[in-house]
Amino acid sequence: MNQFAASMQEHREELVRLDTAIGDGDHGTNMDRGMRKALEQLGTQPQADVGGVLKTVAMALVSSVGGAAGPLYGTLFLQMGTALTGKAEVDLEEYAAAWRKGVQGVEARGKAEPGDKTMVDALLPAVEALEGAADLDSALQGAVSAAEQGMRDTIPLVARKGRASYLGDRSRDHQDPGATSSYYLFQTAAEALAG
Amino acid sequence: MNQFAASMQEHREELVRLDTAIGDGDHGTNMDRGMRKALEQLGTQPQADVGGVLKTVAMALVSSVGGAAGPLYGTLFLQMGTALTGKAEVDLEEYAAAWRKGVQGVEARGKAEPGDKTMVDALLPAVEALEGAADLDSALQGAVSAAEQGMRDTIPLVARKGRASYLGDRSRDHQDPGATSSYYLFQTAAEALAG
Amino acid sequence: MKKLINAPDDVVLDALQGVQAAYPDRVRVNYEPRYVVRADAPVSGKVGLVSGGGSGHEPMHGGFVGPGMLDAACPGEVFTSPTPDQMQAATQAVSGGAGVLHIVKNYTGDVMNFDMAADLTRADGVEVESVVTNDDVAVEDSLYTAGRRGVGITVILEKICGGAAEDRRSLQEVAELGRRVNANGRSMGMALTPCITPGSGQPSFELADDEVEIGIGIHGEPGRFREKIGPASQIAERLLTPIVEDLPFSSGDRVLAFVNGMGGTPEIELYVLYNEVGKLLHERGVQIERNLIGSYITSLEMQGCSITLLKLDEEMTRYWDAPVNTPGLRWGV
Amino acid sequence: MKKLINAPDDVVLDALQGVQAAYPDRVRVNYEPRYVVRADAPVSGKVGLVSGGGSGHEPMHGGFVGPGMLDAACPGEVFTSPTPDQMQAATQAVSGGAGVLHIVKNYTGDVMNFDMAADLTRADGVEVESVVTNDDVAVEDSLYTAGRRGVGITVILEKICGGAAEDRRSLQEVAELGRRVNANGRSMGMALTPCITPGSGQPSFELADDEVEIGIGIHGEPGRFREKIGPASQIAERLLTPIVEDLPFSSGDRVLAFVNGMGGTPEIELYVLYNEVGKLLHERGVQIERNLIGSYITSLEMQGCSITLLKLDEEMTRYWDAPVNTPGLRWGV
Ligand SMILES: Nc1ncnc2c1ncn2[C@@H]1O[C@H](COP(=O)(O)OP(=O)(O)O)[C@@H](O)[C@H]1O
Ligand SMILES: Nc1ncnc2c1ncn2[C@@H]1O[C@H](COP(=O)(O)OP(=O)(O)O)[C@@H](O)[C@H]1O
Ligand SMILES: [Mg+2]
Ligand SMILES: [Mg+2]
Ligand SMILES: [Mg+2]
Ligand SMILES: [Mg+2]
Repeated sequence: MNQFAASMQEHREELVRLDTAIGDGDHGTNMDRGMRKALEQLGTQPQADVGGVLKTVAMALVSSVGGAAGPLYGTLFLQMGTALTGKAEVDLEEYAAAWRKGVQGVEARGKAEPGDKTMVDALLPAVEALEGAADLDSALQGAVSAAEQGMRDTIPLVARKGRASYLGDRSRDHQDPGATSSYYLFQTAAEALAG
Repeated sequence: MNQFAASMQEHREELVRLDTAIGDGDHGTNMDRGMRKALEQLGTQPQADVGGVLKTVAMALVSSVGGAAGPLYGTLFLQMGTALTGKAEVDLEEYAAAWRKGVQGVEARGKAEPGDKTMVDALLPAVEALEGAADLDSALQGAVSAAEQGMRDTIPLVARKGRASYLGDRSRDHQDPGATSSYYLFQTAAEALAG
Repeated sequence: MKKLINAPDDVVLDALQGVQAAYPDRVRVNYEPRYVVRADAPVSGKVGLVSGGGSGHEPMHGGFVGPGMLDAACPGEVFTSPTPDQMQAATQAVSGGAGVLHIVKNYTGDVMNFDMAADLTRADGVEVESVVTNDDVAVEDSLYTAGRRGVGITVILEKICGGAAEDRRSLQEVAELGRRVNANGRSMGMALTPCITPGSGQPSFELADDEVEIGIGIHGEPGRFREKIGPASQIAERLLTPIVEDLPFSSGDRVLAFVNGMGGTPEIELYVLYNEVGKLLHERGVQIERNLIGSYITSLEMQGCSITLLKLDEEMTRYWDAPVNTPGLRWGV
Repeated sequence: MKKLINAPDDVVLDALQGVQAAYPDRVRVNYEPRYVVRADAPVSGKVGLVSGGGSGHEPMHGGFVGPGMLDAACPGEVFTSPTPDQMQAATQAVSGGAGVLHIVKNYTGDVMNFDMAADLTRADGVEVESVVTNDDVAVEDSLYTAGRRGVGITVILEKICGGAAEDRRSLQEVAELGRRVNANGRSMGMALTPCITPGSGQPSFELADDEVEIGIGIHGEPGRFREKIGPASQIAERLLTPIVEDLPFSSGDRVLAFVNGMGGTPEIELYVLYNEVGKLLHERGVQIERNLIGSYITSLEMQGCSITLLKLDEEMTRYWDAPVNTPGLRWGV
């Protein structure tokens, strides 16, 4: 979580720039504010329970990010946290299953389908990569690559969900900010968990 | 009058620029609008009576220029017109006396003294030149030169009357727009009356 | 970026403190979580009206809290939807036993956050209904997308539903009236200049010195197309034609015409535009029965305007005329 | 220059037509010469209130015509004083037998034109008094200059004198009250950006991206000095200190605090500023008894603000609170 927070701070301007092009320019600020709040909340809690940590992060995001990203990332972490309640250690299978739950939550909340030019376009392929992997290291690496590919694949798409959809055809040729923050999420997760 | 109107149209942008620097940027627009209105009014009237023409111009200016310049130029032409009522031809002495009346009207209306950085700084020296001249041609030329000098001499002054006075010291190093339009008035008068 | 602020992160809090300082006997500001509420809330037996959305659109929504309009407003960060905990707390603060109506503009974030709040509040035992506004004809209407944005009609709807709630109409009735207002309202906006959010410090889009952006949203979202600037008559036509044809508004209709400034637009220009709108509607036989002219749903310092038309019926007109006493709209009291 | 207008020369006329179209039962617009007048003028037995000035400051003055405030307003071209024939005609239109008060902002042009109008009107047998406002502390006060400009206090004065006139106070009393309001009011303004008049098409001054201009007038006149932009707290201090020290306002005084936007200022920034003003006055023991926050005396699309303080007495407060029903200010009715 520390790494993801640091990553959101580092990429704040980039996400703002992406969101300015096809949205309202707040995605970086929102995520940075939310992750700082999450760290604050975590600071005051014991961190033995992975599920508990994720749920704390979820609630912090829901109550501080706002916009579309708040409920979506909030749901992602909440569902993952529920799947991992009480666990101190997590194996690959549990890890992949938790991500699947989380992404299903995002899909249910936002009703976006693959190809709608949203964070789902980075999240889904990454989860599939986790599920298909043989060991943790290749899973983590595969997920990062898949998320990155999914993120890049949003560029030619015309948005059908979220604020970018108002632009119609003019949303083409821009990378989706939410897919980009999701890529950073997998990237930092891989760095944090890699042996 | 045709020439003065043409001159105001020609120098409209310049007067606007001068007024933007130390005022509110409307002097050129105001004078141009007023003189167009004056020509319109004159068009419908017989022009045998010099005084009548001047009074018509005065009323047109008063009711269409607004700002400081409207009442001031209105008063100038009204006083000159009153002095020349009924005249079809005007000799040098009458001409100079009419200008003196006109400028006295401006002084009474605006309470500006020489050196206050106003149109008075161009008008007064020009009237004095008219009064001191031996013949019409040298009078006209002398008045133009004196008005020009007076206009230039406003540059280093700190304004004490009109909108430029709000600037205090920052009004220094700018030429007064009203003195500039007064100079153009003498210039066109000289061109129109010169043998 | 030049703004009259202390720091980008403090804008919303500082402004809320200003609101509290300005109207201590009319509204109460709650800071944790953030909402602005009528000083006399909850009003017993009255349907509570709660709205909210990103900040930067003032006076909407905080400026519309008061008798005859909203009971509470939840301000998010600039251009960012507020969060469910704000809405939940505001809903509870205005719940006077007759249920609470959420007035939500159709943006993914706003809808999702209000949905979560409604779930939470229902779990607390408060009856909650939602009306979602989606009047922006600049956006294509489709089942497969996020649909149309909620813009100008939101202000009108808040006033009309506020009148109905004050008249002690039931939650179902107020919600239905709100849906009817939304269904009969259409809007479109344009910009002469972009705006700059304090958080990003960057213009929301770039426009040449002689270009305008047609079909913009209220969050600095770029529009549908841009073109060389024309006279006000042409701009009025660009916005009105899609509005009129979409509902459609037709000869004999009586409408409320709302000419709105985007925040940085001089009032004199709004009247120039209103004059053109009046001429165009007259040509079509549409009669302006009520009007609202001013900057009521804004995008920070953006220069530009939006036009909203609402096809009026007798009930809407009556509640539009009813007394309202808020910092942003005030009459009849 | 990008504006919602048809042509620079048509702005004022088009806007007046818009005003007439917007409020047909509240005001009447006379086009030759130009003035906006209460639909029910002249009100018999009431002192008539006439103001006027250049256009581009809306809602002042045309937006303040109505019961409880002005009887008529004379709009000049943008930033240019109107002409005596307008004022004379407006004065006659509102003359209800109790005399007419001219409310004049202290600019050479306005003063001279109103003087000429007063002479003409007196010759017609109507009793006329004038109040000249000069509340701008950014300008040095001196017998040898044009003196201080009239700015924000003009709005407050029009409201308070409007209340007194509605209360059938005599011409002398209303004029005296007006002079007392002016004598107890002080203002100062600043700009983040210049404005562009339609006629000139050029910015009124140039400012760097990080500079503000302190002490500006309402006609795009440059200010007294410029400096790097600071936080809102500093800007509030820059404007308030000269205001407070000039009257001076001192501990225990009760004031009306008016935070005004220059036309292009987002409302959220005005509340941030109001918050700072409140803190600074609190420190000095000055109590804000009434307030007005919004863009009421503007300079086209200029971004920036002005602050006006009025030391209140009981009579002023009473007439401030009295009902007013104009497009720009409305309460109590
Ligand atoms: N319906 C949705 N489902 C999934 N993701 C979405 C949806 N709508 C928007 N998003 C994601 O949210 C991102 C924008 O987040 P953010 O800028 O924080 O919110 P907002 O659009 O409210 O300003 C988009 O880039 C997109 O990836
Ligand atoms: N009191 C005064 N006496 C004489 N001339 C004056 C006075 N005040 C202003 N002026 C002249 O008027 C000019 C400005 O005219 P104009 O721009 O049309 O009016 P305004 O200042 O009302 O915008 C100044 O440049 C100055 O020469
Ligand atoms: Mg966004
Ligand atoms: Mg001028
Ligand atoms: Mg947002
Ligand atoms: Mg002027």
